[in-house]
Amino acid sequence: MTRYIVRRLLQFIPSMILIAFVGFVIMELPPGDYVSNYIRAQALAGNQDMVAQEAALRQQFGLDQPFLIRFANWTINLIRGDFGISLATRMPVSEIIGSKLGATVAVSLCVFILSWAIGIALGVYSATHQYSKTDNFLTTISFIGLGLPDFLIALAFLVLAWQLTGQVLTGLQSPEFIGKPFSIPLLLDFLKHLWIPVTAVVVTGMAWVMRVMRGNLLNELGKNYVTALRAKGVPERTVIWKHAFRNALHPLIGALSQTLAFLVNGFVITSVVLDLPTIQVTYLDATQAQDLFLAGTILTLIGFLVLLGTLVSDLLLAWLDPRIRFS
Amino acid sequence: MMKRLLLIALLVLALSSTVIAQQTYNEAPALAEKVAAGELPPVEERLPPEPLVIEPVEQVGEYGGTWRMLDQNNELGFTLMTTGVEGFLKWNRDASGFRPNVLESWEWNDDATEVTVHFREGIRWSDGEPLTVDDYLFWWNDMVLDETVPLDPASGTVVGGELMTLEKIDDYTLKFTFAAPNPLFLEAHSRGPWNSSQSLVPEHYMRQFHPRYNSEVTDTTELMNRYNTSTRLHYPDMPTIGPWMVTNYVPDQLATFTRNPYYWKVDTEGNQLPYIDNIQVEIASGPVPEQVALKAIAGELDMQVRDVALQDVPLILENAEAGNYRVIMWDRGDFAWPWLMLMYDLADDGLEDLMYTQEFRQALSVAINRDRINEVTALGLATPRQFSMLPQAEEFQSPEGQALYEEWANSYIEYDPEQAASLLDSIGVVDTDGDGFRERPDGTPLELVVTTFPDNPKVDQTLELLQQDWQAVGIKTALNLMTWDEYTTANQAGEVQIFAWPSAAGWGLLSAPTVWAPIEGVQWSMAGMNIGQYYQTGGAEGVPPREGSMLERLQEAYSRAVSATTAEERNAALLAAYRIHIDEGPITIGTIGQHPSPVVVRNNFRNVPETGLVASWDLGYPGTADPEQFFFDQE
Amino acid sequence: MEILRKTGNQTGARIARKEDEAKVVSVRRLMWLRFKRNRLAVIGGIFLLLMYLAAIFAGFIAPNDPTMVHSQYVSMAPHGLNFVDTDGNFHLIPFVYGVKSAVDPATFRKTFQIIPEEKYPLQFFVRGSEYTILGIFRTDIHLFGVEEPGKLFLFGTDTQGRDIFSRVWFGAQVSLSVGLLGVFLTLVFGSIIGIASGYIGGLFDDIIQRVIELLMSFPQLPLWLALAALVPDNWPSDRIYFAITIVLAILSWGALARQTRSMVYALREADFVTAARYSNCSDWRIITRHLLPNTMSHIIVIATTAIPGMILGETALSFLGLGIRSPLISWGLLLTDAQHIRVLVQQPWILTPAIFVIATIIAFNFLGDGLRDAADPFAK
Amino acid sequence: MTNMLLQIKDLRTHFFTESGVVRAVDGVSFDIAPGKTLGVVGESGCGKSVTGYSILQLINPPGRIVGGQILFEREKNGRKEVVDLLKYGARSEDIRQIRGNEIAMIFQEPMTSLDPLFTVGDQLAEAILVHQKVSKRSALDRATELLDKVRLPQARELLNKYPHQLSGGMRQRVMIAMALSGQPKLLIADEPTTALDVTTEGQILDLMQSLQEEFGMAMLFITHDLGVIAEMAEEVVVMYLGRVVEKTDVRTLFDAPKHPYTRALLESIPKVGHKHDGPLQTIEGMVPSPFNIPQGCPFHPRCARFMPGICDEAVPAETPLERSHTVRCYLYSEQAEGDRYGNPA
Repeated sequence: MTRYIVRRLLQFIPSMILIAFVGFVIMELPPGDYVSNYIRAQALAGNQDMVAQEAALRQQFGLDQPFLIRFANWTINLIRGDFGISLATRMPVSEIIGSKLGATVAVSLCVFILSWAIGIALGVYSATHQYSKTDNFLTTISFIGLGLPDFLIALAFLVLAWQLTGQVLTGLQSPEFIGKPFSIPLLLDFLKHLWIPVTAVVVTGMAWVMRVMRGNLLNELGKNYVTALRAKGVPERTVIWKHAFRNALHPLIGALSQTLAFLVNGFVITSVVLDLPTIQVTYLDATQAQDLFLAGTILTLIGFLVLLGTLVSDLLLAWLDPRIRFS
Repeated sequence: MMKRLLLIALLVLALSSTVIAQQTYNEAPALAEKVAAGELPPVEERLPPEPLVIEPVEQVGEYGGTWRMLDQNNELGFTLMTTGVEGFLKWNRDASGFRPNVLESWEWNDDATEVTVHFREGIRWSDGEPLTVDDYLFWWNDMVLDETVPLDPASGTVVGGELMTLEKIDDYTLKFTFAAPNPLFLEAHSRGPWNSSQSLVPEHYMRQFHPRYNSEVTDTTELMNRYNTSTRLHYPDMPTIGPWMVTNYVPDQLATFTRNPYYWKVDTEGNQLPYIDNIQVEIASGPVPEQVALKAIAGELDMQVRDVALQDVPLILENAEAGNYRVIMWDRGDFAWPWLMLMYDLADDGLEDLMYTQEFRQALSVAINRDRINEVTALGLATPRQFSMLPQAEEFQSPEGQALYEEWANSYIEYDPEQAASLLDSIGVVDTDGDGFRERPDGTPLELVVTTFPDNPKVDQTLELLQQDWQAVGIKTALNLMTWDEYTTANQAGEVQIFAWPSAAGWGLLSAPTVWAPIEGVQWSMAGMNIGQYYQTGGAEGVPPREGSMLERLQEAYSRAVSATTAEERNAALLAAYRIHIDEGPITIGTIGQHPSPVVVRNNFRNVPETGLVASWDLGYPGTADPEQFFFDQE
Repeated sequence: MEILRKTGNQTGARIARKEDEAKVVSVRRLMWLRFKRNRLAVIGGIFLLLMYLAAIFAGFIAPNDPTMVHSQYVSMAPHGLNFVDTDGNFHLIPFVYGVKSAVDPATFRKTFQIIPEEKYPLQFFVRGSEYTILGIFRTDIHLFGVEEPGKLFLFGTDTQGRDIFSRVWFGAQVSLSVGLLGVFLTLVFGSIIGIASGYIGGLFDDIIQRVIELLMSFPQLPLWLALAALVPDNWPSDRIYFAITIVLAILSWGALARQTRSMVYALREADFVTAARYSNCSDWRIITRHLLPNTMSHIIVIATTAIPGMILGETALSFLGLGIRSPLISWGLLLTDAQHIRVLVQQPWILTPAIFVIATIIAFNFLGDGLRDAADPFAK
Repeated sequence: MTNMLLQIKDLRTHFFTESGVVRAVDGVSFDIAPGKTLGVVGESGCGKSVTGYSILQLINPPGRIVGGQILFEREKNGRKEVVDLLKYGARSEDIRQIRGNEIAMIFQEPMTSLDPLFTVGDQLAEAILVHQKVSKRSALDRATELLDKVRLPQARELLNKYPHQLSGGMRQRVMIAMALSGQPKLLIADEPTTALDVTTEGQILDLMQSLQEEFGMAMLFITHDLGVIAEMAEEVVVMYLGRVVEKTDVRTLFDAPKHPYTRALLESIPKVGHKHDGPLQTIEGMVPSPFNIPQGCPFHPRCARFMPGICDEAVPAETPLERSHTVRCYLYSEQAEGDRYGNPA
């Protein structure tokens, strides 16, 4: 087993280099680079001296080197654990990603746990009460949830919260708490901000989980073994949760590979709209500003998480399903 | 006798009061506590012997409060405009001219090739170290002149192709020598948060990052990060001479500032400035104006100068009472947003001919429905106007200057498609093949391509309207977007016909004169980079303007204006130059300008002047409005 | 009876199956019957049909030119049809009032006031701005409108004074077809590659599988963003449109290719393919004549369920300013205004296009659900 | 009738689909004596399986038992009592305790009747543990015994195997073992051998017979295969479109079938040892749509002895012939039962 995991992990390396390469190429393709964008902004603001610094700046960032050399240098440093610097803030990429990871994971985890927990619970309920009024209601809700872009919900919540409380709940913390050590008021303040993005994304995420859960569970509940279990006198609760539910988990676990990546890069637009200090926004800004190393690292990280997610979901499926384990 | 006695008595009284004022200064309670605790020297020792006295806008303020504002990104540009505009000189609050700042006084020689400047004695960095000319010399000698440091000489320091030379007279006296007259050097070197504001770096601090002084340092990255305006505020340990200093910086989220205990300015009652204790800057990501609007209406901003969208003004004003703030309409100080730069060095000769034809340019200008652009893109709050300098500029302050300004700003802006059509007819630009669009005089098709940078929605909207307007008079018009690099290359290759420069501002000779005369080979040079390059290099590079053309005369007029050593001479030369724009106009086309720039100010946030010009960062607002004397009226 | 299968009772299913065999009906007809029984799917289908028709005839339905700027009527609230005038008189033919605009001097907000004396009755088949249908027929007849200088803005105007109602229908042209075209590209790519990969097998199959794996290990949205950022700003709008469509399609063909491949694997051993091979059919013929039709129903289901993702993708990209750009109109572009707080607070009617986006997505989901159920035997 | 283990009276199970009501079981009555085997035979879709499922109330929506009684004689606290199983809710604790304990059931498709995620041992033990308060360990011991009983070799190892590792026959044996775990009074076998090959089928049938003797349980054997009926059953019920058309002992069924449908069924099977001239006989026509059951005798459109004006008017009543032999056909009685749905006229 360990050998299998190690082998799979080793297989990641070429894939990740390839992902990083493609990521770099994509950022390399548009005309201009970070420096020309930066210079333009400076010129438009009137900083004429900065315009004269263009070549010097490019040299400072190593952008004057050919693409392949730049990529090779970056890859070698990456393997050494040095992700390079962000061109925009001149800070080490690792530091930036590190500083974002906490908030990102906090939001994503809440979103993930809630949307899966609620989605699964409602999906199971819906499937076990098929065609009931509640089922119809939940089905309708889930369809609407699937159709609503989460950023619209987030915006609506934001404005609603302002109209009701007079507070603007952008970001994840009130400014007075940013960068402060942990305390109870800080946690409360955090939670006060957290609900908007979490609810907005959960509404749509949950809908998907619920649809999948309901569909699969219905499918499973129609299978012979369920009738056989009932005929055996197994209590309904056990039939559903121990047997049918576990069988119905397959596609959800299969989706884990994307889910892990979603944790760091889902709900981009919601993050932008709500100004969340998450890695999503960093990635978007970095892509648009052609902040090469920052965007490249995040893309590679996401690719890694997708690969990792695939591995995890494969392992989980094998653990769950003897048919896979023994084949 | 009585009279004389009275006079003496008054004199004594006046003297003694100044003496008292000089000796006792007040300071913020927080600082007083530190002094009492022995953590800080007393305020008299921290202030220069003769601190700069700042006249409050409304009244003498009180200490305290945290100023909450929003900045657009990690470069903290808005913040630097608030805390970091401390150059040699400073613009007057209404931008009418300059006043002493770090420099207490200066003397020019007669032909304006030498200036001796006197630093204000006793200014200290925020860590208590004294500011001397050595700090400035460090920048010049160890950064600009050091080959290992990737830094080019600032504008104004190279005259006639030669670097200026510096001579240290004493710790507070410095002599600049130029190869040719450079009468506006000090002013030009005092614009915005850059120039001398940027050049005055704390040598004692910077040395540790310089390879020459610290053998452990191998490259200049750290040094440059502390020098560059866009990263300077990321370092709380870096001393400053500004009113506030960074205390904390959390990327993408927050920067906090606290008062500089060694700030070297006082109010008229001897209170050490600044009044406000702290500044709290939230760093936005994504669409900043939205966050500004939201925070503003929720009353969570104390004073926000930039990124208040004009379109949001109704929303912000309607919530002013509930949010307990007011909106002061400053001026963006733009002459056009966007500005239509006609290019006169084109690969397409036929089109170049047309560009040089005044009737063609007039037709283009009068075909534009500026009122509609104003309604749609600026709530009707901007001013439809021709390309012309701003009315606040010094040269317009005389009666003849004002008259000229009025004439210039209003020339060829009346929307008149019929006149445009007849102008075009008169020069043979007519529709010969009946496709609804006019052809060139030689019968070949005419299509104008208007280029601009991406991601400026207001410009895009304007250009779509412009396209409709021009097509309506039969000029086929296409819109095009280019990145900075593409634009630069295309401009030099003569492939940009008309460029729509986003919000443009300029200020006579001081700020971007190349917008009114093609004198520099830069991207924002009117008429095209090559023509500007030709002038800048003295004919060595670039393309000359057509002989005897208005462009050539503009270049000549500019030469006269820069070499003028007195203000009268200079203003007269400028007005003469502008006259060319009227007589031969329009040479470069304006749309709508002077957009109001809403400033959201909390009701108890006082001493904010009623005017300010925020478009060009050269003007340094709100730093120019002396934010150190802003205060919270605690009631 | 088919419903029984869905309910899954084994007995019921068995009854149903025997029934199916007993009735001599084609599989296609059976699917249709089964689909017809899903009321939501039928409603969704009809709704979408209407939307697509409306998109095709956008010029006819829209009373105004969608790009026409009415600078006097910037950000005007919906200005509806009236049956009863200010004096309480009833009019059989609805009419709109003339409107004059002013600026509130205190807040600079545009205010609009109806002019009771000016009434413009609704007219049908009126002449207005010129438009083409499907780029072929050029005409200036509009379904309805009012006489100049009256203005009919059913959904109000946007921040630039353009008629939102008209823009919705023109936006539908882009948004709805992006989904369709994107899915079409996905299908063409995915099914051809999938079928070829499954049918040819060997090294070719291996390489394709690795490529797909790599493609699928890219996160969707970041890659969309990155690719969309690649589309040059100065491209003409039709090219941008195709570029965005390709960007949307580029990531989704992998999954489809995999699914078709595995189906082809199963079918490859099926008797009729073997038979075809023995009768010396060319590979191409086997693929197009035998494999493709047999995987078709499955492919259609996948396609239908993929369309809403594409439409949302277009919306997201345009919302971020990376998608469709003016002067093209798309729903995503119309929604970019939605990120303005002022719109949410003061001009909510500008959000009307969101309703169409949501309704369309829901309709597609309904339809996809129904199709999936109908094509059940292939869905496993 | 005295001392019957199970009496089904006028059972009606309908499916309420969007396109109409399917009367899958419509007024079925029959009895099973303790220790005896009753075979239920009929074409697919005749409602025989639904009858079996209805006994344990394993009908899922949109199906519902709408009427009738299922009287079951059970021993409670040492006293015999007769209960109506339909009085218990489908999810009630009472019916749960009967399922798998007093009445067990095995199914047509052994391949899918086991949860693929659990080992054979787990699933067997589960069956034991839901009814008996024993430790998991002793449940597993008991499971081993049961596997021995169904003649599965190496029972210990088998406990750790997953269903997908077993053949169809082995799985059906596991299912039987599971059914036996509660020593049921009645085993409902729903086409238990249909999915198996002929050799395995024979083995399983043998096994079931010997186990029936050993455990002394009654069996409700549902099948479409008259050959199997001949081998297994003592009494036989023939169903067509949700109704019992003929009810008799197995001997009479083969020797003297009365109902035209029964006869047709018998003619459609090849008989071993008999020589056939010409093709096998098939029943003409198709089973009508369950949504559209013909008026009168439901079989009349396919009946070789269709009497117009009689057979298509009303449902014939159940007519007792000799001994326990009953039939629903106008050939034997003119008595009608009611309208075409069997409601009293």
